[in-house]
Amino acid sequence: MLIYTIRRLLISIPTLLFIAFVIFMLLELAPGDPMAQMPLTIPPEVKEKMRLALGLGEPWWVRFPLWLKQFFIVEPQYWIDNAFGTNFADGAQRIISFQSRSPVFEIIAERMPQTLWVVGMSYVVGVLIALPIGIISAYRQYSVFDQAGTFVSMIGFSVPPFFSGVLLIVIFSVQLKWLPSIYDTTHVVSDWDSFVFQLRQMVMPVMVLALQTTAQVSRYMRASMLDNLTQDYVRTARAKGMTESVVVLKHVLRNSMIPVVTVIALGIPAIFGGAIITEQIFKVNGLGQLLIIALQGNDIPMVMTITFLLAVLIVMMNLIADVLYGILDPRIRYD
Amino acid sequence: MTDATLNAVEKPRNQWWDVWAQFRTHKGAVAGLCFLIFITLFVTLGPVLWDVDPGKLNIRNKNVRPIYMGLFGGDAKVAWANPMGTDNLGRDIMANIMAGGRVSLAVGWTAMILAVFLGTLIGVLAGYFKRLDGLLMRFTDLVLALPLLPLLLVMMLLFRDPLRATFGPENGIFILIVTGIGITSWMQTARIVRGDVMALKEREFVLAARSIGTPARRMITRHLLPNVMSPIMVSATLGLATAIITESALSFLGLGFPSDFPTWGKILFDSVDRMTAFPERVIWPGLAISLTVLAVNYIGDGLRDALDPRIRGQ
Amino acid sequence: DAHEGERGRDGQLNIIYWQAPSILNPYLSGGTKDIEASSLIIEPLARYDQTGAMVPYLAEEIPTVGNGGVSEDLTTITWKLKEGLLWSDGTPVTSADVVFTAQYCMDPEGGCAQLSKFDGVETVEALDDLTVKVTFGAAQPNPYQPFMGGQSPIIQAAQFAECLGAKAPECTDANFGPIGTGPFVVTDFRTNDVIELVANDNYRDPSKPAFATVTFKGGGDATAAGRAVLETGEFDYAWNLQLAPDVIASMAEAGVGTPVSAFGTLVERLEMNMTDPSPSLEEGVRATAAAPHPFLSDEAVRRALSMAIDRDLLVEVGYGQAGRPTCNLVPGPEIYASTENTGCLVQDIEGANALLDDAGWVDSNGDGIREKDGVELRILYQTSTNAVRQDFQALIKEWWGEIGVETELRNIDSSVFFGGDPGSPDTFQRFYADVEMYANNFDGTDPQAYLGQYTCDKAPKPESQWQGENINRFCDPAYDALVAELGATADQAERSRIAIALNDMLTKDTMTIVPLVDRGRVSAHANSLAGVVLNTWDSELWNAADWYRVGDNR
Amino acid sequence: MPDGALPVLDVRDLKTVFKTRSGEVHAVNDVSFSLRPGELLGVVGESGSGKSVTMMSLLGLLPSPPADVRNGSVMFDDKDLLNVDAETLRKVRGGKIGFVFQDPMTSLNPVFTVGIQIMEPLRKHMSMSKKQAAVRSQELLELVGIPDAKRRLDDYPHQFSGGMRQRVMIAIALACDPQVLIADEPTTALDVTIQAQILELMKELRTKLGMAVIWITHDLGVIAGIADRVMVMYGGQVVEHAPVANLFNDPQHPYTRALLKTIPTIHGERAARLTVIEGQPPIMTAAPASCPFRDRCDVAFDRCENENPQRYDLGAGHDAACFYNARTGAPRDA
Amino acid sequence: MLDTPQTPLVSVRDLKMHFPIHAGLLRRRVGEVKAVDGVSFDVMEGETLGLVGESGCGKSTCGRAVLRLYDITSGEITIDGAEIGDTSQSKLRKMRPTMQMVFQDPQASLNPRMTVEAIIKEPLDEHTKLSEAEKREKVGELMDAVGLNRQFAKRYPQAFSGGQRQRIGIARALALNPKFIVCDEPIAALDVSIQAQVVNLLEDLQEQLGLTYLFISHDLSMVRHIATRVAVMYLGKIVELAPREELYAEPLHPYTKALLSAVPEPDPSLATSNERIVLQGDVPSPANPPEGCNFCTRCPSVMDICKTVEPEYFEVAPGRFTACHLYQNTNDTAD
Ligand SMILES: Nc1ncnc2c1ncn2[C@@H]1O[C@H](COP(=O)(O)OP(=O)(O)OP(=O)(O)O)[C@@H](O)[C@H]1O
Ligand SMILES: Nc1ncnc2c1ncn2[C@@H]1O[C@H](COP(=O)(O)OP(=O)(O)OP(=O)(O)O)[C@@H](O)[C@H]1O
Ligand SMILES: [Mg+2]
Ligand SMILES: [Mg+2]
Ligand code: NI
Repeated sequence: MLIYTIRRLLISIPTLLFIAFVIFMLLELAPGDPMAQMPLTIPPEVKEKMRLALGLGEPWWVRFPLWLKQFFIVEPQYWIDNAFGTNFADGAQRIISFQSRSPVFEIIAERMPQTLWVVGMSYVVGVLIALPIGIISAYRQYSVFDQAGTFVSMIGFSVPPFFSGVLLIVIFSVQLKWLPSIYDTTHVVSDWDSFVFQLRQMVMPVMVLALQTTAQVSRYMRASMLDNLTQDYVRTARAKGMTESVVVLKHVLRNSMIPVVTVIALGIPAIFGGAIITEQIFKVNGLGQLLIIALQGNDIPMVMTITFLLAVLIVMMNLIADVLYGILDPRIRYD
Repeated sequence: MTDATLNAVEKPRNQWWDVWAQFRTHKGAVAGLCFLIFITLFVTLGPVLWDVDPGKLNIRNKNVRPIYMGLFGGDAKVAWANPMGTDNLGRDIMANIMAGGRVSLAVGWTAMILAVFLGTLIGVLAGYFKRLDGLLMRFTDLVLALPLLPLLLVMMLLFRDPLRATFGPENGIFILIVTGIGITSWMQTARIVRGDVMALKEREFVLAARSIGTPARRMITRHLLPNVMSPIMVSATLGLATAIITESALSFLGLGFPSDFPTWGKILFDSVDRMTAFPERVIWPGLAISLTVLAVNYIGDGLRDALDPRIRGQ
Repeated sequence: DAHEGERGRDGQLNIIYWQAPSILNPYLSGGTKDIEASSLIIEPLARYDQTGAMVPYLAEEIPTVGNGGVSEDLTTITWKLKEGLLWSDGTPVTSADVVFTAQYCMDPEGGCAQLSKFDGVETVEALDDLTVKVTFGAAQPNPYQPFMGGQSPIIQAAQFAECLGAKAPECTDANFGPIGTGPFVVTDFRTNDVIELVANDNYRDPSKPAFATVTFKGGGDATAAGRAVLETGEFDYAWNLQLAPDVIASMAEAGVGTPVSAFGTLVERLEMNMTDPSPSLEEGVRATAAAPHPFLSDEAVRRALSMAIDRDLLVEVGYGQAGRPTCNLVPGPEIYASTENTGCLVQDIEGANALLDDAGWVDSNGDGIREKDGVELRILYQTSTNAVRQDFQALIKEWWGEIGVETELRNIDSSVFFGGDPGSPDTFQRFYADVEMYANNFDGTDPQAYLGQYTCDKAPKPESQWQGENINRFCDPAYDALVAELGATADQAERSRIAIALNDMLTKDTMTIVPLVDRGRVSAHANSLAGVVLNTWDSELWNAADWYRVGDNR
Repeated sequence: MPDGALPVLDVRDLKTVFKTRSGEVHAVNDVSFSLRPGELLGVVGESGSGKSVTMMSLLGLLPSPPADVRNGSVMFDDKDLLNVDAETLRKVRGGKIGFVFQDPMTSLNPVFTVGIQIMEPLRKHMSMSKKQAAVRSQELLELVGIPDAKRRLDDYPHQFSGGMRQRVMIAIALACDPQVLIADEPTTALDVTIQAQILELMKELRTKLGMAVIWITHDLGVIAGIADRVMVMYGGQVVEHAPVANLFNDPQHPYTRALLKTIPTIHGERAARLTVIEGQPPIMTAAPASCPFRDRCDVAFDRCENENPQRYDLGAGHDAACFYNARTGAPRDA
Repeated sequence: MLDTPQTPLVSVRDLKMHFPIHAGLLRRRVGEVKAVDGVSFDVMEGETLGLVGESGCGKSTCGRAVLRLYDITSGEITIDGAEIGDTSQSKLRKMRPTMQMVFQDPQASLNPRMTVEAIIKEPLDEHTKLSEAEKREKVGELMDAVGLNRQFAKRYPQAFSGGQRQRIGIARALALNPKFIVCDEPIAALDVSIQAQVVNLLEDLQEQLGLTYLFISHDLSMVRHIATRVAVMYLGKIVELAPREELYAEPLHPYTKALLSAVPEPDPSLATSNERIVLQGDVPSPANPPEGCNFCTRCPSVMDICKTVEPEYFEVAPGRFTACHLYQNTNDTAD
């Protein structure tokens, strides 16, 4: 298993480098210019100067290796320096955002808390809701619960978040005034009240995002449970005199979770990148919003870094999903 | 065995007929199919009966409410000429929903067909030819990791003018969006098909075909493809739904069709601002999207059951 | 006034900008959001007020020829700082800081976004601790460019000393938290997200600001920002609500906040392409002066297109109280506005049809489209992606249809459209379309540079990497001569006359530029927030120090 | 085996129907039999004859829907298992009646170790502590002849070969010292050599533990070696039932006779040509109103078309459901 | 029939089929499953050679390798005078008509999406230039030959019973008038009462068409019925090959003896009297076969030499081959 993991990691290095290259070339070919946000009143000569100041004068075969070096060497050095007070980096140039002129990684680090709170929590909540729905739907296949669950999860899947989000805001913020419509990213949870506030501001974005997760994961869970409920070992468990709860929640569930866990792992990158619209609507200003603003502003280093990190996440989650499969399913042994 | 007429070959028991028989027993799927047919007729034949130009402005007749708001003694501004009302520039909403639906459904279908085609092709090749497997699967990983937005921007830049020149402005952008959605959503299908093909390859009937001397091409078309139909069908229905939703998300991000080219997603998006004052404007497109997706998913469910010989056999 | 009292008495102020500031150093970013956010912290020597008049901030008074601050030959301007000014870190503000500011922006490697403010500046020198003299290379009829207005505030020499030239972008701490003289001090800056500020202890007026803390939130869209101020009351001030008037009106019905509007120089206009953008032409000729436009070069066509437009309706649909129909490129300040130019305000479809008929553009083949010598009136009409602009496109397409002109619409993502990427065919400068629509304005109150954009040499062309502000490639030697004359004239009345003449040459005389709407700015503030004076000539937050809380909604 | 001993298990008129979309499938029709303490009852019949369904109906192991146990009684321990509450039934399953299924590859849960799966019924039915259960499961594994039992408790099913998995299944079934063991084709999926191992093991265990066993198979050879009595099923019914020697030496039902003839042997005369039973087994879409074997029967006559024969007692614990009396060579009286 | 001098139709010499096992960081080939490891035999024209052995001993692999459905590791295969051991797959395609196969699982070996007619017609499509009508006629004849009702030509395989399905498979194999058919456990998945039908059919066809069979089975009693000679395989090797009567009457190799004694006897009197040889343990893994004689781990009469030296496969008596040290010695001394 360890060797398998290492091998996969080794293979993923060229894959990731290639992905980095493709992303870079995509951004290179894409129209747009970091100066786009500048007012029209700034004369072209000045814009040209600013462009040069951003390093855009260099050709791509200089900038791409530079980015690679900054990403893989300089940034870790800074990280080590920060942690241990060493000085490996020695003032080397970090990856700097065109828009804010600050190190991309610091901005990303700044965005992590709200991303994790909202996006991460929504995933957890979504999965936690989805699992029981999936289990019950499968166990009582074609029951009213199953039908209703299917219906609701499909509606959840099909309503675009730019609509459901605004709908929630209109109902809960504008009409009822229960919940804030704008997420406060600076809020610090220090006591019960601030925790309650955090919960209140999280409810709506988490719900909008969780709806999508729930819809998909519960479908998978249901299908997987249905597959396993008809297996022979279920009959064996019953013949051993196990109670229904043991049969379903121990024997069947454990087997059904194997594919679902990997589906859940594979869904994580998608939710990080896919929360853009929801973040925008609730002003959560997490990674998704960072990416879209960077895209709109043609902030190439930022877009490059975030998309590459997402790619790393995707590749890693693929690997984790496979390894998890191996761990959960004793029949599978990678060597 | 009755041997009444020995030489008359029995009428073929078409398996699609079996599939249909099984499909019919799934109530949700039948309802879904009915709705899908209805909505397709609505958007295709509808404009023939309701020949109002969706782009026709009538600014003096703006913000007409749907007809039902006037029926029950309300004093809302209604007009029989605009049964679903008009928007803030006086365009007829019903005509727009029809026109938008045509685009949305067309985008959904074509993007889905493209994605399913690509996914099947790559999945079958990767699953059947061991040599191509590693390469194609890495390629799939790569595309999975690509960000959709910059990709679409690049495509817009590189291909918009040539496409516009060849196909006209609307078809050009249609092709672009459909291709964009299509080439970024085939990966799941490819993986499933690959897995299934690899499993099928081990099945004895494939070996049997090999012992007969069937070449690879016919092996794929005759033996493998028909047997991966059911996962393909299921990803197709999911793909149709996702494509419709993706198109609406693209509208949100400003990457969609030109402004005078309505789609359900765009109508919905444009109306969100006036949601409280004119709820009908979000309800119509929202309902159209949701019900279509729902219908398609139910059809997918039904098809999955119907195409599964284990279930169908009973 | 009931709002006197000690500093910080009114607690918390919440401001929302739907574009999030990414940096607080206006010299490194020209973005309005960044400039306005930084105006809470750093200040220029003087600002424009809501009428466009200059008011001293850090300066003792506005230097003029009259008070001797500006030399007779218009080559120097001498500023005097107020006495006893302190930076928020407690150190005194001196003329050295002003000199440093100039040095910082004028460094050739720094990529300063406000470099044009220092155009023609020869030297900036400190005469004493509080006096700064700016010397220009040539007579400068408008010497109030450097250190004036939100784009050109004074930064602290001590803080930015290490950040000159190429190092400028790397000084993240300074760029994210400049030390300033303004009413507030940054405590936490999150790029593209939120800024937390507290009142500046060293602010020059001990009773200001009234608010102890400020949260400046960015991001989202105009609807959400409007909703947060006008409907839910979560925020006190929302910037630039680019929304349809009926949407704003329905939000305002909630009674929590009030929309406010004011007019500046921003004009939504149609630019007529004087060159041929046809893709059939080879690159290098396409959309350059070498290929005149097949039909837009005919003045009658341009005029007819303008006549067909109902500007009142455009305003009603798109801007409501925040817009007014205009035929002028320079709608203000008053002294520069061409009051005679009102001919376009009334829609005249028949007149337009007649004009085209007379000019020989007739629909001879019965397809509904006019043509002449085989050239059909088919227009590709592009603009950036934006709901109101798309409504405009739809309306105008309709009207042009009525005069036998067929229109194809195209909208382009604004980051691309305004992106200036020489490689992109979609920029407004490349102008690979027949007509395009956008809005532009000028900084401050003087239109000289703005009108100077339409000289022949400023046309974007391949040789100049498609850079240049003369978007529609208008070229008239008489115009160029008049622009030169304006540059050499100091007398206000004479300047006004010339500017109006230039404006008319571009608009009513040639219809090269077809102005549509003089766009005001709509912002909104909570009913409990008082002291807001909407200013379109400078940062909207120019007088945030004077804002205070009324009513019980604290 | 004393004939008069009270049966441990007594099944009367069991009838099980599956409701499918294309109508009802009458899988088990009025099956009656009893099992005496310590005896081994063999059940044979071709695929689809209702062997498994009968046994699973006893313990309510069929998924319902589609299965529906229509009527009959299953007396065990003075209780009718068809009419007891879920809790009692649960205690009987695994506790007093053990079950071994046909396919050892799929009948064990792949994600739990063998130890956990053996310990489960011990802890449930015998309320053992973890430790006791572990000790007992080790004993059980040793009992069924798995070497190195202690270590193998922590192995997963896939780490065992097919034969060993079947031993594990047997160990699980034996865990709580059941009075009855039902083995549903426990060796069909195995090789002959492994089958021989399991059969040896079974004989040994039976002498050691003295429980009653129902052994389902379609291999007459297996039955011949181990059974005391044999029940032949066809079309969801018991067609013949006899002590093992009687059945092989004096088969009464035409189906049994045909079955015995079709099987080639490795000893004795090699037949030039195999005897076949022409035709197909019946599809039981309705309760049988005629003899299910009539279409394939070589002695069928009119009555077989119109009436379903009851089980005629032929003495010495032998009965057969046929209107044709093989001993006399003539039809029975109506 | 046995007395007439016979020519081998199929001759296999030292056939090896090793499946590679890949492992390690770089997926190096670390070993092989020696599924078939040096097998030699002849199949005479018109005879049926039975191939028996336990599950996993390489019977199917052997059968498939002989028809070159696998790319074999080494060895020579001559069928009807043509050496096909190293012929390319594309050339082999032309030779396929002489050699055909009937598969174990009649359900799995028929494509569920093709009609019976299409299935039987497929070889005709691939190898003949007949017109549609001729092909249909030929399909009809084949269906008659295997006892299927022509009426059912347009049905799908699911609509048939197991025995009928196996007939379809046989009809497909017969379509191109082959000389040699490998029957890979054609009756294993069938009910006892149906098995006899299929075996009788195979025998009839052999008589009518002069076919040659390699009949793979683990049912020793059925092999006794159908085969003229029998080969016993254990762990990739043939341990004994002998004419049917001799083998069953007097097995030589200890494995053959054990195998025969394990066959249950459907006669209670014999069943109880017969002393069984019960082999202990399981078949070792073909990836890691024991040193010396493959059978030494389970052999009741194992000797020291068995654990080190691999016994040679040789002719003990005319027509009787075995690979066992027990006979090697006697043979050596007798020499
Ligand atoms: N879930 C089910 N739904 C419908 N019919 C069923 C179901 N399970 C079994 N049957 C039917 O019940 C009948 C008896 O099946 P059963 O499994 O008892 O046969 P068996 O004698 O055990 O055969 P085998 O030797 O193949 O195990 C068959 O005709 C089968 O088709
Ligand atoms: N494609 C393959 N790759 C790797 N190993 C294989 C492959 N095919 C077969 N084997 C291995 O080769 C050995 C022999 O397999 P084979 O299928 O020939 O056995 P068999 O005698 O036909 O068994 P059965 O009676 O179960 O059909 C087995 O250990 C099997 O695991
Ligand atoms: Mg069974
Ligand atoms: Mg095999
Ligand atoms: Ni999916």
